[in-house]
Amino acid sequence: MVNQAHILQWLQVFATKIEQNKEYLTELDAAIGDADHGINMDRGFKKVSSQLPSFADQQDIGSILKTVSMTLISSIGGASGPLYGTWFLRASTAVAGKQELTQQDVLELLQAGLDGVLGRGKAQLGDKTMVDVLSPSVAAFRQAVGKGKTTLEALKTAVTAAEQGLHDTIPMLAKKGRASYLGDRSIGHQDPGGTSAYLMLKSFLEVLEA
Amino acid sequence: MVNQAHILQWLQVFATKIEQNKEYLTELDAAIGDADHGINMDRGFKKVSSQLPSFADQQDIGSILKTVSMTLISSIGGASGPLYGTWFLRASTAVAGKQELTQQDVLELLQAGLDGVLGRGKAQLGDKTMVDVLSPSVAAFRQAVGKGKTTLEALKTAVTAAEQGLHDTIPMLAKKGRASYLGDRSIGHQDPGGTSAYLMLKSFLEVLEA
Amino acid sequence: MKKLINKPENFVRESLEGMAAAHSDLIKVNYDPTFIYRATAPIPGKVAIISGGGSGHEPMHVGFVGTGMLDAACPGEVFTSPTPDQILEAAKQVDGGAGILYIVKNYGGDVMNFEMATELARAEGVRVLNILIDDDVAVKDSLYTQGRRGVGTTILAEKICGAAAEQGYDLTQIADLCRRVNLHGRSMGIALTSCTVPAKGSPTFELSDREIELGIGIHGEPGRERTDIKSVDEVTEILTRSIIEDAAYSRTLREWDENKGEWVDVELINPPLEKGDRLLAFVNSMGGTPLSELYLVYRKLAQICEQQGLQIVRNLIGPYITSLEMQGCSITLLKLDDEMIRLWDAPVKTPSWRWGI
Amino acid sequence: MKKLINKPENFVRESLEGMAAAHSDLIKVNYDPTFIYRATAPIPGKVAIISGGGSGHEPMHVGFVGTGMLDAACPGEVFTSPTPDQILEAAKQVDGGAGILYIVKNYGGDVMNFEMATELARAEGVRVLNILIDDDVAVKDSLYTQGRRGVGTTILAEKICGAAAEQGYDLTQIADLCRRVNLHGRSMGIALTSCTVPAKGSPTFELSDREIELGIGIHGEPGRERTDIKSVDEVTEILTRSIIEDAAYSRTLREWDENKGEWVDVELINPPLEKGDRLLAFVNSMGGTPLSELYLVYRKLAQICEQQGLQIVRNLIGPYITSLEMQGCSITLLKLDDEMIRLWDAPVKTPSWRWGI
Ligand SMILES: Nc1ncnc2c1ncn2[C@@H]1O[C@H](COP(=O)(O)OP(=O)(O)O)[C@@H](O)[C@H]1O
Ligand SMILES: Nc1ncnc2c1ncn2[C@@H]1O[C@H](COP(=O)(O)OP(=O)(O)O)[C@@H](O)[C@H]1O
Ligand SMILES: [Mg+2]
Ligand SMILES: [Mg+2]
Ligand SMILES: [Mg+2]
Ligand SMILES: [Mg+2]
Repeated sequence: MVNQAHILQWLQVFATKIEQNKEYLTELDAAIGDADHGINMDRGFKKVSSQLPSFADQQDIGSILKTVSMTLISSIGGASGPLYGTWFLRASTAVAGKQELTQQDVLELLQAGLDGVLGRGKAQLGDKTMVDVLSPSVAAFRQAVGKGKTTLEALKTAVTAAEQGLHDTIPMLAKKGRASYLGDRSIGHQDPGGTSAYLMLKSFLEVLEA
Repeated sequence: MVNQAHILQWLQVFATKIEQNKEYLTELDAAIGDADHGINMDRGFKKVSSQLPSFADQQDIGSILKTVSMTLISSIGGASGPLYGTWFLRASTAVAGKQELTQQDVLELLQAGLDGVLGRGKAQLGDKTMVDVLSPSVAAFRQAVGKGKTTLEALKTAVTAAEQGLHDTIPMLAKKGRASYLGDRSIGHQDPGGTSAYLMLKSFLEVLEA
Repeated sequence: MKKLINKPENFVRESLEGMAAAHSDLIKVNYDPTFIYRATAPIPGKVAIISGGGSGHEPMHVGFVGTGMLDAACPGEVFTSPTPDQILEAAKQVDGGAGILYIVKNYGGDVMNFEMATELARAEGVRVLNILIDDDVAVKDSLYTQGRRGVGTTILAEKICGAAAEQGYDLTQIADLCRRVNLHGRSMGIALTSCTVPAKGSPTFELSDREIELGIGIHGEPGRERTDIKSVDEVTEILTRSIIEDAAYSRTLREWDENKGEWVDVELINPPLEKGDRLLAFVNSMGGTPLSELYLVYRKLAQICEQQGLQIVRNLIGPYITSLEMQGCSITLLKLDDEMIRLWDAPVKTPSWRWGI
Repeated sequence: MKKLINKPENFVRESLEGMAAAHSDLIKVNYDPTFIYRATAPIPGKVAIISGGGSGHEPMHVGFVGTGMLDAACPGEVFTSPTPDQILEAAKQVDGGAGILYIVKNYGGDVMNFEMATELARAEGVRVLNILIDDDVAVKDSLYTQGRRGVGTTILAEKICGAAAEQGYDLTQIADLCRRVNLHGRSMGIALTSCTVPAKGSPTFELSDREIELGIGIHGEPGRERTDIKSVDEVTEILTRSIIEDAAYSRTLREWDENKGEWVDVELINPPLEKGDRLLAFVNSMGGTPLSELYLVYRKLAQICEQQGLQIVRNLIGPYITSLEMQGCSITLLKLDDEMIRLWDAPVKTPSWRWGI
């Protein structure tokens, strides 16, 4: 079972990874965007990180994720602000009121987050966005669950699928996001938002593995 | 005796030297000024050069120099435009109506030119300007004439004095012209306007030597 | 990185503090969340116009708040869209009861944040409409993609709609007018150099001394194509022809439908330019290009328009939509009608745009 | 060299052709010799104001020809003073019979060319006076040297004297006013980068990524001192303190004496700034510095002035006196009196400066 402590650790680990990869994410965005993705994400997750202590007494995971969502929406800006904000908002709704998450809850959380991003950003698979990371990972998680794997095992396959999905963004021609303005020149570069999405799932896995 | 042909050749040689040294003069001006002295002089003397054929029938050296003066005044601009313009204007007055110049005429021409520059620019010896080239050269010419030297010999000593004067501008702290705004930083650089003035005298010598 | 700044993270805020100090007669600045608004807002009965986007494009938008133009501007971090809560607070601050128009550049980030802000404002009972500007002809295909970016036409729409609001147009009329301006504006830009986002500290891209970027946006991002340096006449020819020869452009954009109470996809078509059209010609500096060079661009642009039978009846030349210190320029041609001309000529008084008063 | 130009030798001319195409309602351009003049000149009975200097400082001066400012501007080649014949022809073109004021920046080249132009005009019976602007406090000593350069105060004098001429002041009154503006204006500037003169094709000087030039002029020349890069607050502090703490400045300047009919040396003294003084604060971009950074400068400047008991009652912020694409800024503080404020606020309509009409 995933409990409140896991969630808080996950947010902390993700925030740390973003900080560590701030320049890397920004460089990826410089190549096919406007050189701010790492800066944007770091601004948002520094805020989240500073809020974590205030969640100590808050047992409702849904409420925690909802607060995180609001923080992200009001501090990241750009494309990733509404997208991550919506991911967390929809994820929070999926697990509203829960203090522990079953495997099924985690699946629903991931699916709801993805659906939120799809609804807000209207990107499709193959458009070279974070959807190309989020979407295959949810599918992998669902499949693993169907095969009777544990949550940890399912998350492992999800992260593997995310990594593959991220790698697959490299040869893609961007159709959404700033990279789309580059036309053919977007080919050959890894999507920055996909990279941060991969880090988000990877952080979750690391916490469950610990 | 210096005749009309000498004068036309001198103007042509000087114009050519300016063209060849355009970048050099501009680089000197970049160091302690605004990077245009070669460009300015070349603009003016290209015009003079193109006028030379029209002087073919004009025997009056004073008239030729006056036309050159007007051309320079209306095409060089900057500090060197009025200064060279005035040099030629006053030189032309000194030899007004003459078809040939005696040694004394040449002395008066050089002195009048210098006086014109002094009157227009108000620089003193040691201010790091063309005056530091023109002034010692006129003095040397006058001294040589006093010693009974030929015009060619006198001009040789004048050019040697000009070269020395030019060299002496290097350690000077500029007090006139743009270089003066640099304060101490003007020290250690050769004056661009002094350099073109040296080329002017050198051209005259080369023509008489030929 | 050499810039006239203190800490990069304070750049946007301190710049706004400077504006507040300089223009207290015209504007006020709110810091948390950040927005700039007219000193006299709200103006009862007047439609309010709000725009916003990343910072780094000054004077757009913050320099255009004042009489005859914007009621509020929401600056994000450098090249980063503002957030919905910023926009919502600005809307509440300037709402004079006649509704609010958001003028939004068609970038994913801006669109999503302003959509959320529209939903939030509507939920609080503030009547908001949302018009997108997408005028950048460098972006060719619109199907299945983000579509064209919003560039030069944005501030022309802000000026024209701002004047309309001042003259008492109602919200629907102004939204219609804004959409019409967008349908008749086309732009394209080039860069000679990149720019440096303060928080990043190094140039977004590197160009050699012989290269330029064609078809850039306004966020310091590289363009559609990298090519050899060309003369200003050649550059202007490329930009102008791309605009003039742009065919009818069709796409769907999302607008809020007040009757249905939801977002709807609206199909919109830019008609191509035609001989005899009256134009507003806007030559914009990306920030670091001298005014003298903009006039070289204008010179060639005017020649081409004349050859093509297009009549320039108004012009605007200068740094209005910049990408920090980037060198380069953009051209916008807007087909005018009598109403637009009248509104263009109307008085305006903002920190960075003033005439007539 | 990357610039939006054609052949370097055509740069100035083609830029003026662009201006002529863009602003035919306001100005006309004469090409040989080169000058720009008001479309409505000469205006009978009005004193005409003429300024000029090297090109590369746009919008100064060519962008300031029009109602309420200059009657003509004489642009030289890039960073090179115009020639006497240019100035003379401009004078004859705009002479409305009430005399002409030349506003001249105190550089050797400008001074000599305008002096010759004064002599020529007077010889042709045109009544001309000649006032020098020398406001650059970076130049310390005046004895036996060229003295201070004319920088930011120049365009403030052009605006104020232009308004006075419009309101019917006579030539002596305007010359006195111009001298008074000069005596109350002080400026200083810094550069982060050099600039490239088109005809030269490479930067005038090289600065490393950690260096700035303090106390520059406006011709792309290096400054008084090279120093490490500093924060904008530190830079602003240096510039502002140099201006505020500048003691009474005394020097002689040459003016034409109408009674004597010759040049005379006039001894002039700038009084130091005092607590309670009302100021016009002008933050100028050298061309390549973004507006957002100018507001950071203004922010700190306003703080220092407030601490010092100096009251900023008017301001001007933007690229007005540039050195091509140079990055950097200058600050000018002008002590105002009621008359200057009234004239400053008066309407102006030129290609690059417009308000009130
Ligand atoms: N419509 C969209 N749907 C899904 N993801 C998107 C969309 N648009 C952009 N993104 C993601 O956002 C990332 C860029 O985020 P960021 O750089 O922070 O914002 P911006 O593009 O506004 O500067 C892209 O790499 C991409 O993964
Ligand atoms: N007052 C002066 N008297 C004599 N020579 C001067 C004076 N001012 C400048 N010069 C000369 O002019 C030269 C610079 O000429 P140039 O670069 O063409 O003009 P500018 O300084 O206007 O750019 C200097 O190197 C100096 O020799
Ligand atoms: Mg980005
Ligand atoms: Mg020079
Ligand atoms: Mg961004
Ligand atoms: Mg010069």
